[in-house]
Amino acid sequence: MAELFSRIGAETPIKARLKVSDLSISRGGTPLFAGLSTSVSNGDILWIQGDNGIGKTTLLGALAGLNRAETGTVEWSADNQPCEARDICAYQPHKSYAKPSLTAHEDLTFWAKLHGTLSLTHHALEKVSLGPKANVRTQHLSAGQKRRLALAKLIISQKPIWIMDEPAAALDSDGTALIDELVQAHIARGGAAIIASHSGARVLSSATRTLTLRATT
Amino acid sequence: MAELFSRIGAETPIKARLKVSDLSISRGGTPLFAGLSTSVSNGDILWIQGDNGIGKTTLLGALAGLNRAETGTVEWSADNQPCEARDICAYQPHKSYAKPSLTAHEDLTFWAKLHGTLSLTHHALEKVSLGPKANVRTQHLSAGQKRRLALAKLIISQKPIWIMDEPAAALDSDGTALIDELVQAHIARGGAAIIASHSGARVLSSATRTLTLRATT
Amino acid sequence: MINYLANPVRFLKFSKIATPIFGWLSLAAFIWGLYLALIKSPPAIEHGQAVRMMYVHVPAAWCAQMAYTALAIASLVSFIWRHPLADSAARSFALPGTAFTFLALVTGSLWGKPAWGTWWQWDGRMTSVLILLFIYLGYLAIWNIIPERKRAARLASILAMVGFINIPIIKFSVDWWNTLHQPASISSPGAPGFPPEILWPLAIMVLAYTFLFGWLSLRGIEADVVRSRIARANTKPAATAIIETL
Amino acid sequence: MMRAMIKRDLTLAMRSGGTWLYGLFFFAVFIALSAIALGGSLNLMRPFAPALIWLAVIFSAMLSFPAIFQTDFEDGNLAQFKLSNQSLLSLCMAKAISFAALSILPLILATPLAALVFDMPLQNVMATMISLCLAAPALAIYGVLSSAILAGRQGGGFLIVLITTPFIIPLLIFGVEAINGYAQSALAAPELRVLIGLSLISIAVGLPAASAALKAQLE
Amino acid sequence: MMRAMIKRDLTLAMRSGGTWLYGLFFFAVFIALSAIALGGSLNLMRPFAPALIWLAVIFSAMLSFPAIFQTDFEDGNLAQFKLSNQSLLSLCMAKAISFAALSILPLILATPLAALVFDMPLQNVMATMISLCLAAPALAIYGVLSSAILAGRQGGGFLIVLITTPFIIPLLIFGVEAINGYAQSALAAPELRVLIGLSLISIAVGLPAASAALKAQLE
Ligand code: HEM
Ligand SMILES: Nc1ncnc2c1ncn2[C@@H]1O[C@H](COP(=O)(O)OP(=O)(O)OP(=O)(O)O)[C@@H](O)[C@H]1O
Ligand SMILES: Nc1ncnc2c1ncn2[C@@H]1O[C@H](COP(=O)(O)OP(=O)(O)OP(=O)(O)O)[C@@H](O)[C@H]1O
Ligand SMILES: [Mg+2]
Ligand SMILES: [Mg+2]
Repeated sequence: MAELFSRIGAETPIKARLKVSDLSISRGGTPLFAGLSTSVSNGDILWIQGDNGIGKTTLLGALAGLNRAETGTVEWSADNQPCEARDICAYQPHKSYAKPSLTAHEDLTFWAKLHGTLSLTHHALEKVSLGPKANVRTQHLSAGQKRRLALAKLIISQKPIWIMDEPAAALDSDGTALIDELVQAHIARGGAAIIASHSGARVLSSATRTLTLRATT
Repeated sequence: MAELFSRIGAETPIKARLKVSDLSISRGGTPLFAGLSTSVSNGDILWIQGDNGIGKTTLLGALAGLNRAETGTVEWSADNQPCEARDICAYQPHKSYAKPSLTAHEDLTFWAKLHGTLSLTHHALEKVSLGPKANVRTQHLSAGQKRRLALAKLIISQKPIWIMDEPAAALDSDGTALIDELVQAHIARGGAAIIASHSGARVLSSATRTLTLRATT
Repeated sequence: MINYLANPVRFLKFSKIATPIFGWLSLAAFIWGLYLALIKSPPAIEHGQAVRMMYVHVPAAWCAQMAYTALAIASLVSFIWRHPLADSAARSFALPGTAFTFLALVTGSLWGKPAWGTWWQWDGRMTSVLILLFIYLGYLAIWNIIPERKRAARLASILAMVGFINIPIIKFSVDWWNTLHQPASISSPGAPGFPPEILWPLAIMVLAYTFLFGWLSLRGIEADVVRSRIARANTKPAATAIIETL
Repeated sequence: MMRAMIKRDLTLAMRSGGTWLYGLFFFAVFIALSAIALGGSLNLMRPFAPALIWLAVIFSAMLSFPAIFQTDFEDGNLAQFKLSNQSLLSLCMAKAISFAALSILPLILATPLAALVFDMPLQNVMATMISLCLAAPALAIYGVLSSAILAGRQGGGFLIVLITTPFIIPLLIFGVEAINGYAQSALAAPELRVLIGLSLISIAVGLPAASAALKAQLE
Repeated sequence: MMRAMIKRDLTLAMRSGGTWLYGLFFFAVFIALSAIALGGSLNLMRPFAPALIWLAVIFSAMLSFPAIFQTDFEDGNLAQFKLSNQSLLSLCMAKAISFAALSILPLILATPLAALVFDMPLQNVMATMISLCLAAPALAIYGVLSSAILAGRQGGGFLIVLITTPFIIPLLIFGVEAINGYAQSALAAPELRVLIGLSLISIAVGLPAASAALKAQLE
């Protein structure tokens, strides 16, 4: 495990902080939520809970800088300097984003090149048990294998804040255990994680904060 | 609930039977499984278990008549007459198959028309708690809402054998309870279900049979 | 002035007064202009009665270009300052602009039949107006195809700005490529020009079109502002967030 | 249940923000670009006008071909269709009808406008429209067939152009010739009869072939 | 990291079972169909040959435009790209380069073959190829820009044709005129210089606009 996070581990970890103030986002004319404020920094695990369609995915998108806030702000900072989402956040969306005609290894390598972490690809692939499938095109991977590939991309991103949407969906019990392990190791090395999930995976019981979106009646 | 399954309930239930003999399917040159035989008929719940990538989805595809068997056969029969998969099977794939620019109601209505069960659409939509979202385009539905819409399509199909791939993924706890309820009611009315799932939903504990695919070592 | 109006509330106040003024001015100018054009002014020597088409055609062609310029400026403002009112303005300029372009094409070809014997010529000026119509249609199509308002505004404004750079290029290349159409006899200095009994009604018709453009755009902006108000009116959030620290 | 299918396709088209009209834009753009490329002289282009209009219709239609089954295949609707109790043949027929209504009919209606910019004589305009109408069923069915064969291949778009070309060449030849034929013998022109024949053949052969191709796609 | 992006796009193209070559097929089909529609007489068509070749290149390129960002947008790769530490400008540049290499270069190389079909004099073939080469950067960048604006819209394909047409018309006019210009003053022809100018403008304006459009898509 140690090698994987060596870059965060070896250097003094970046002091990453994500601060949400008074955030509201609406869809289809009605605000999904309003006046939401919270913050996440090194060592935090924020578990976002809530029923289907309550707005978890939308919120995660805003935290990752992919949706613009309607009112309120989302601010990112690294070592107390304001920065952009992409400097500190990695986002695992609900849908896997692998190129169908690339092999698992090629797809991962591409992202590793962009993140400058080429040396980690092999480890990451083994870590998520896709070693034997490295040369299979991602279009042929099973649902769970695709999710594992997305996990590997989280690893190679080497970003301090992981934003994960429903990471346990379609994974078997080994897979859920793997998420636990990865997140724990990430936190141990000074990372933080924001996880939207229905299933209370084990890692979530060690969440430092929960954010529950509950329908107003 | 009673209205929903009235057609199966009112008529004497079709004696549906799905028989698998000596089935093998391979992918990428290696057989996923070989010599598989089993059968499913009214009142059965078959729970298919197995690790990621072991071949559950592939097997379900074959049972629904969407993948051709390599060796061995899959036979479907209704009232002891051989028939085609489409006469007795409804298939809920892993990916939801809603048309992005139709509203939830329109999308469901289309399938109800094809199945001749137009009168059930409203009930089905309410049943899966999509009533308030009936006029939202399916592209704007959340991940869980899309899965619920797929469940509604299962209801309106009025087919005796339900084949479900990972139905609980992305659903909240209400959603999992809903699956339990729907499947139990379906069985009570003489239906059968084949479910591939990692999470042991409550309904699965009442499964009459489990089929576990385990990696050969 | 623009800064003052940038607030939607103040804008609505302003437009409540300004819109009817534009409307009535336009109507008055149309009545006067059409009277001069159709009844008072003499038929031209070469074109006969068909010259009366000019009073509808030339102002339409000018306003089409003016509307595009306004559209491009509003787009620039919207792109840089992300001001919602600028979005509304840009969007509201586009529809009348398209209509004027279309009108210029239709009146031009109605005039072409008596003047040149064909409805259409692949001549530089006419082709470039056709292309202007394509640009407008593309712009409107983007608004139409993208449901998220802010995104649509941004993407449309990019297209409008790049399209504006493109306009001199098109004009230059197409003018140079094939010329048949009347050279600019009013707009270019030192050109022979028209006699005053043609020039006057033309000028009034231009005014009428300009006021019409102002009226249509103001109404468009008003409707758009009100529409986005209604969209924001329902403010009770669907969910409340409960944050617990463990 | 063809009705339900056609209704759904029409609704989808209306919902798409006017996308179905863009075939018409392509038609206009094609005419404009070819006129510009050929130099813009009406006298030079007049003899080619019907040919250019035919080309514009054919390319515009061809480029809509891939869409016929592509999205239904990708989002899993086609698989569900196979599992419903409906015949694939009626699915293909429904698709051909909605394609003809949405993607060919507007082009035929726009022909007079196109004729205007080439200054075509009225008789030729009539002839062009009639020949296009008679060829429309064949065009739609070739589209359904090729889209069924290539559903789900990425980049199927260009390939579709390639595989439908041989079928479309006869339509094009007789369609363009029909304009001369019509000038001589009006509706009795033999070229028009050939077009009718081609459309009938395509119904008899093309539709069953398309439904067989779909079936093959799904197993 | 433009290298990685270009490499990935080239690999994807090679993996797609030759889809990238279909642009070439379309080019061939276009030439063939227009020759058939225009009646097939060489003497009649020879003066139009460069125009037809230009049209074939432009349509073939235009039809590949939507693909530039479409799949990357749909499968979420573009969002991930935004979250990587790479600039969207260099992404656009990489896309323009791989588009030029995969979708325009083969067409330019195929020009002599098309010229053969029309029995064009050698000098005109040279002139056509040179004018196409000079216009290629502009063509690629307009493609990137329009695809960035329309990424993720269904039916974007036809609409792209509409919104790029105004940009492409000057290229077409000067490109076709350049063939005469070249006959008179070879490489010194003013039309060729205009083409270079248009390409430079498109680099200066089109690329930043495309990256702004992508940014807008992702927020
Ligand atoms: C569809 C066809 C036509 C189009 C698109 C068209 C377009 C235009 C445009 C854009 C202008 C404004 C030029 C400027 O900026 O100064 C204009 C002006 C004018 N057009 Fe047309 N035109 C068409 C047909 C005709 C015809 C058939 C005639 C008569 C023979 C004509 C006569 C004029 C005149 C006299 C002017 C005023 C020129 C000046 O003083 O600037 N046009 N037209
Ligand atoms: N145009 C629209 N009109 C009405 N409702 C809309 C529109 N667009 C989005 N919505 C609603 O906004 C919500 C988006 O929720 P989001 O995807 O963030 O949910 P989620 O909490 O991630 O749910 P899940 O657990 O199912 O993934 C949904 O309820 C959806 O129906
Ligand atoms: N072309 C190929 N080459 C190698 N392996 C392949 C190929 N195509 C498919 N496979 C393998 O076949 C298996 C298909 O499994 P399937 O999708 O049925 O799994 P599953 O049991 O449904 O898994 P999950 O729980 O993840 O959904 C995967 O392991 C996949 O890697
Ligand atoms: Mg979600
Ligand atoms: Mg599976």
